[in-house]
Amino acid sequence: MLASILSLGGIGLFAAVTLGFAAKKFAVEVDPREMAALEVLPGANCGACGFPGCAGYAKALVAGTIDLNQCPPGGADVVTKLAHILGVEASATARQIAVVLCQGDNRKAQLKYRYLGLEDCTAAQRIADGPKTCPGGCLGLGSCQRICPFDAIEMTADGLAVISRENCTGCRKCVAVCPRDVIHMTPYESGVHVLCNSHDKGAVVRKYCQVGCIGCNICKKTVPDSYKIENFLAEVIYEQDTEAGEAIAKCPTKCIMDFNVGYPDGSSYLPAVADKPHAA
Amino acid sequence: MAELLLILVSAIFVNNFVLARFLGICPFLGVSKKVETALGMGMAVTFVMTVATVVTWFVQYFVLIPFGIEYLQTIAFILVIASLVQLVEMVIQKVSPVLYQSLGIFLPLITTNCAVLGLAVLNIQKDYTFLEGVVFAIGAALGFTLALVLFAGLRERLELSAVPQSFRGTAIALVTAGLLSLAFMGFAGMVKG
Amino acid sequence: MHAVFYSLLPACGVAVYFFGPSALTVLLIATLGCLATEAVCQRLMGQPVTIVDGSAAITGVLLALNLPPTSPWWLTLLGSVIAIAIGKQVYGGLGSNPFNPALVARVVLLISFPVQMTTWSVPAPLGTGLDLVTTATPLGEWKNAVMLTGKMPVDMQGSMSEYFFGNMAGSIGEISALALLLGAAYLFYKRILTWHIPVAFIGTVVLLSGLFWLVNPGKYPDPVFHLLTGGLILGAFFMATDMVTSPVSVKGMLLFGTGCGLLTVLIRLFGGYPEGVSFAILLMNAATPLIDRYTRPKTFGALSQRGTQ
Amino acid sequence: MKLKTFTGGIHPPDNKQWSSHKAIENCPLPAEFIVPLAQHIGAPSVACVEVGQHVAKGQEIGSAKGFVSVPVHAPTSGEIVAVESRPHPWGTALPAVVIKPDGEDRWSAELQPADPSDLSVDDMVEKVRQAGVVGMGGAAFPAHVKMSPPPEKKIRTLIFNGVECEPYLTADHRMMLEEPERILRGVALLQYVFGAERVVIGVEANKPDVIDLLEKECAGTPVEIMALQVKYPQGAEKQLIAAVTGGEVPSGGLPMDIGVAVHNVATAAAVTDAVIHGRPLIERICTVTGPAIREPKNLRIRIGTPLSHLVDVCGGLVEEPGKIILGGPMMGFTQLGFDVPSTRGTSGLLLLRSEDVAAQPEGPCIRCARCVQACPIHLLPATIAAYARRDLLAETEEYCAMDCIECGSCSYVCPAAIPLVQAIRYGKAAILAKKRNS
Repeated sequence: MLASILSLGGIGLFAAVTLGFAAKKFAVEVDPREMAALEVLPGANCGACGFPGCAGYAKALVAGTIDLNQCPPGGADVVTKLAHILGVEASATARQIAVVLCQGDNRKAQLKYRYLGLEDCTAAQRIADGPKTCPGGCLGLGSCQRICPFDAIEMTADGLAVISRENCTGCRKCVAVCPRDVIHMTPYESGVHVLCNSHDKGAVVRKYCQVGCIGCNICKKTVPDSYKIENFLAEVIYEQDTEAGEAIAKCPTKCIMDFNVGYPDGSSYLPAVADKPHAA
Repeated sequence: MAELLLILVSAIFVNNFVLARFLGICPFLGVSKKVETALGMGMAVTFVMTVATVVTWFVQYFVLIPFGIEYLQTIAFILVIASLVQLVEMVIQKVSPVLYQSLGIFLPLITTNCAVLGLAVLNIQKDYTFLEGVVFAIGAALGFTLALVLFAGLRERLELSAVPQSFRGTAIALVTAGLLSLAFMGFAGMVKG
Repeated sequence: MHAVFYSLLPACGVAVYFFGPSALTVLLIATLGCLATEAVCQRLMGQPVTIVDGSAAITGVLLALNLPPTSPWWLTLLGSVIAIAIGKQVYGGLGSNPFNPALVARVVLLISFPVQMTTWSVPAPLGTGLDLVTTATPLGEWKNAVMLTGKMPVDMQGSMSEYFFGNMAGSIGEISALALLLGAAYLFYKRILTWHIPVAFIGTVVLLSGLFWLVNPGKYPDPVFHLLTGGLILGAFFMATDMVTSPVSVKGMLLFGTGCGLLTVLIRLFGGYPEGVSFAILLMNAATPLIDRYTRPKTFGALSQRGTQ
Repeated sequence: MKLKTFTGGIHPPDNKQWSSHKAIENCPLPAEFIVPLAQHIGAPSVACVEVGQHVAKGQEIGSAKGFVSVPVHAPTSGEIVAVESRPHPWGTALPAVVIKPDGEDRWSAELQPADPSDLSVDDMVEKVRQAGVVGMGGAAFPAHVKMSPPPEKKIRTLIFNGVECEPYLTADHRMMLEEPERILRGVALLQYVFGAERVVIGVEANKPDVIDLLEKECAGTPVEIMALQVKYPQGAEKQLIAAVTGGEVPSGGLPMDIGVAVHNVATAAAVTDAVIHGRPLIERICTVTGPAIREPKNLRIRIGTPLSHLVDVCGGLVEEPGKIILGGPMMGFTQLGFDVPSTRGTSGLLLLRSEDVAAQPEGPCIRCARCVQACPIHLLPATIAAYARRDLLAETEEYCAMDCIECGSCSYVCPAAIPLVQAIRYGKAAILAKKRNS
């Protein structure tokens, strides 16, 4: 009995001594807070915070060179946890989600040429600015759908990208990959959007798209403080968009849509049943 | 000498630790995403196995048997292996942080890796002399590394194939591992294992 | 793809000639089984059904050529399901599978049903009305003799010429070297096959078995025996050269062939199974990704051989 | 006698029979010239004329910006109608100068010929730069930049590219046949500029008439005429150097790193006009060919002639073209329509019928390795394309995607019709973009 205790104790002691010595020799100091922060972060390594993955963001957080709300997928609860770990006061940010500002799928919008090649928007864009006549329209080749880490984007049968408001975490990867910058970040609460991204004059837009914004100002006249027109393209002012819905019926090309009522046709997403409260 | 060579070859091919004896499957599946990581893991396991065999052999024949406490074999072996893994972990973290990051949790997990403990126990059961034990350990480790690297090569190739959605990731890895061990069955019976 | 199909027909013809209707049934069940499985799998996965490209049919014929002539219908059917479902479709269809589907099925069947897979029969040419008598293949005979007596069997069954034309026991496709070579010549002519893999494969087998033969002629058979018996020619020209599962660069193909040859001889002479070709090719299929990685051709103007990082 | 060549490459049908026997014809002036300001590799030139201004033939209408840039000249005398963005062969609308010819076609007075013997090397390089001479093989790289290598990079071998390996095109072939002396004087001038010991003119063996003529013309001079095996892409710079000298341009390096310089034969002719006659580069030979054009021709066109005019000059269309290509079918630029002007790099206008471009649906890659054998740079096109399409940029670069010369051999031989070149180009662009951002 004594022999077993002594022998195991001896091996243990010997091991402890060598490890103690080795620990000093190979010491690499790692801030425990960095590990804790890394645990809390979603780990999607999406790069929305501007760092190559969550580890980079955790390191910067501990070094204090970046504030806490730079991780959109994490959302508010990650911010509060990080604040707790780092012992810093947290400023929560409003949730942002991505929206494809276009309805011009291959049936509604005109194609400049028959594109044969890679199923990829960036690749198609390199050939004479993409197969779609409209300079800002969604090419519908699915680059955003493939890159979305949260499976929040679908392609309709006629080649239009649609983003689900519920699944989108706002990590901005689709915004970065879209060669036509047709995906914009918008506040989660506002469901009404002008679905067009073309600054051409009305007459030109009518020629290549049935649902494009022709810059006719009717929406601005109907709800003056919810819309603004910048060289022939209407845009919702998201801070005061409570009555923006009134202009939907008046828009001659049915270009404005409320995502709380329905998604563009051909999409399989359904609007959330409960009506989301609008921003105060 | 021929005897040692036979042990080596049988440990690498015929009774491969992973593909024939099915020991050490969790790192086999966990660390085989990239060939570099697999090689790193292979080296780490080779070091731990070889040194562990040496130490456990001494512990068995100079501590456990003289004091008649063979029943403590498992605890003692685990203690030795654990401290060795701790040492390897420190060295790798210092020498190559990238490898340390990519191995992640699987580096400390070598402690509970059944291949390592299995090797130490098998050494004793087969009554190998000290030299045979070490050769067997090197063979086992090389066999483990061979299987791991082959499997990592296959999985890197699967990155490029159009694996259906429901099979992506571990599912296709398990199917491929099955077929790989099927291929290794060819070596069965080649040497009296 | 269709050219490969036609190049297999001579071998099938010889098989039906020697083994009669039972060989024909195995061929039909295997081919139709593979086509049906592929159609079902693709339909289930919602992909377009592409059995017209003939790749499943080729796998079916190759599988049949690997089976004994008297193999029961359920064994063949099971083999074709395994070949297509597990060997190919689970990886995503044509071009994605790392292992040769026909060989996967053969090895699975060999290990799961050793009895049915090793009941060979004496060839009974059509018209002689002999029913099929079970016997051992030349390789099997040699292995048993070595196991028992440690020496070559005294009365080896049949002479080299008979092996060449196909009058010997073996799986449907293995028996006639002539028919297989005819098919292979057609593929070389159509430039579908490159010589690298077959030459390296057969060359290594002949060299290595020749070495062993010189060292101990009493125990080890001569290289020509190795060449004509077992699945070497079928394996070297039709199985190992399956493009999807073999390396892309010339150096890679030569290494692949040599590896297959080495393993075939090792398994045949020292392994537990009499026939090593299937296992050798599967093992080299497993090594193909690594071979591809380390035998990249040197890039034009590259300073160092950047391929071997 | 086994002809020299490079490793890899493919043998597409050369389809030169449409126009190889047709003598060069001068193309009549179009109603309106559209001269793009961006016609070459390097910074585009800047317009130095206003609307309404009257210009003479050869007068500078766009001045160069920076060292790697060349001026643009008026193709004829006439009035500037507009300076605005117009459709451009590169696919997008780019700034261009629109000139309405006045029919006099009067040369500008300032241009004076010079005697090469009393010109220094630097004078010659400057005259070439002012004349706007660029590589006529299609790359359109400013010639004066190539003519002024850094002093430590001594050019020992000077190669002239008369290979014209691109199918359908016969512009260089006809020029070598009908105007050899213009080329050979350019060759002599360039040899003087580089001080090269060895001068070689490479011509593919499918132009025996040219080889005989040049051998007769160059008998007794140090110029070597080398017949090369007929193989695509023999005309690619690196491949031509490998075929002629056996040396390999280091990956990521330039021909001058191994003491070699390569110029197109048409560039040599343009150097003669610039140095001896003092005339800028305002015209070139262009092959209008293909099954969809009524009378294929080799035309001497003025830079800036709209394609619609070229089609009219060649008797119009047999049928609505399935594809309009500027250059050859392998490396040419597909165009959206005929309202696009020709530029200095336009070596041909190829009009294919719809059935010529029947698109085969893309099948899976079965690793048949035909693209590996075809690639002149010894890459693994299928592997690079597979990595590039999945945005695995580290591996794409590791497999040397940046060394790809985009010659199209792999896409041509791929039995599964996989757009390999487009995938690799996509990968290269993604790698460059990532480098720029980080």
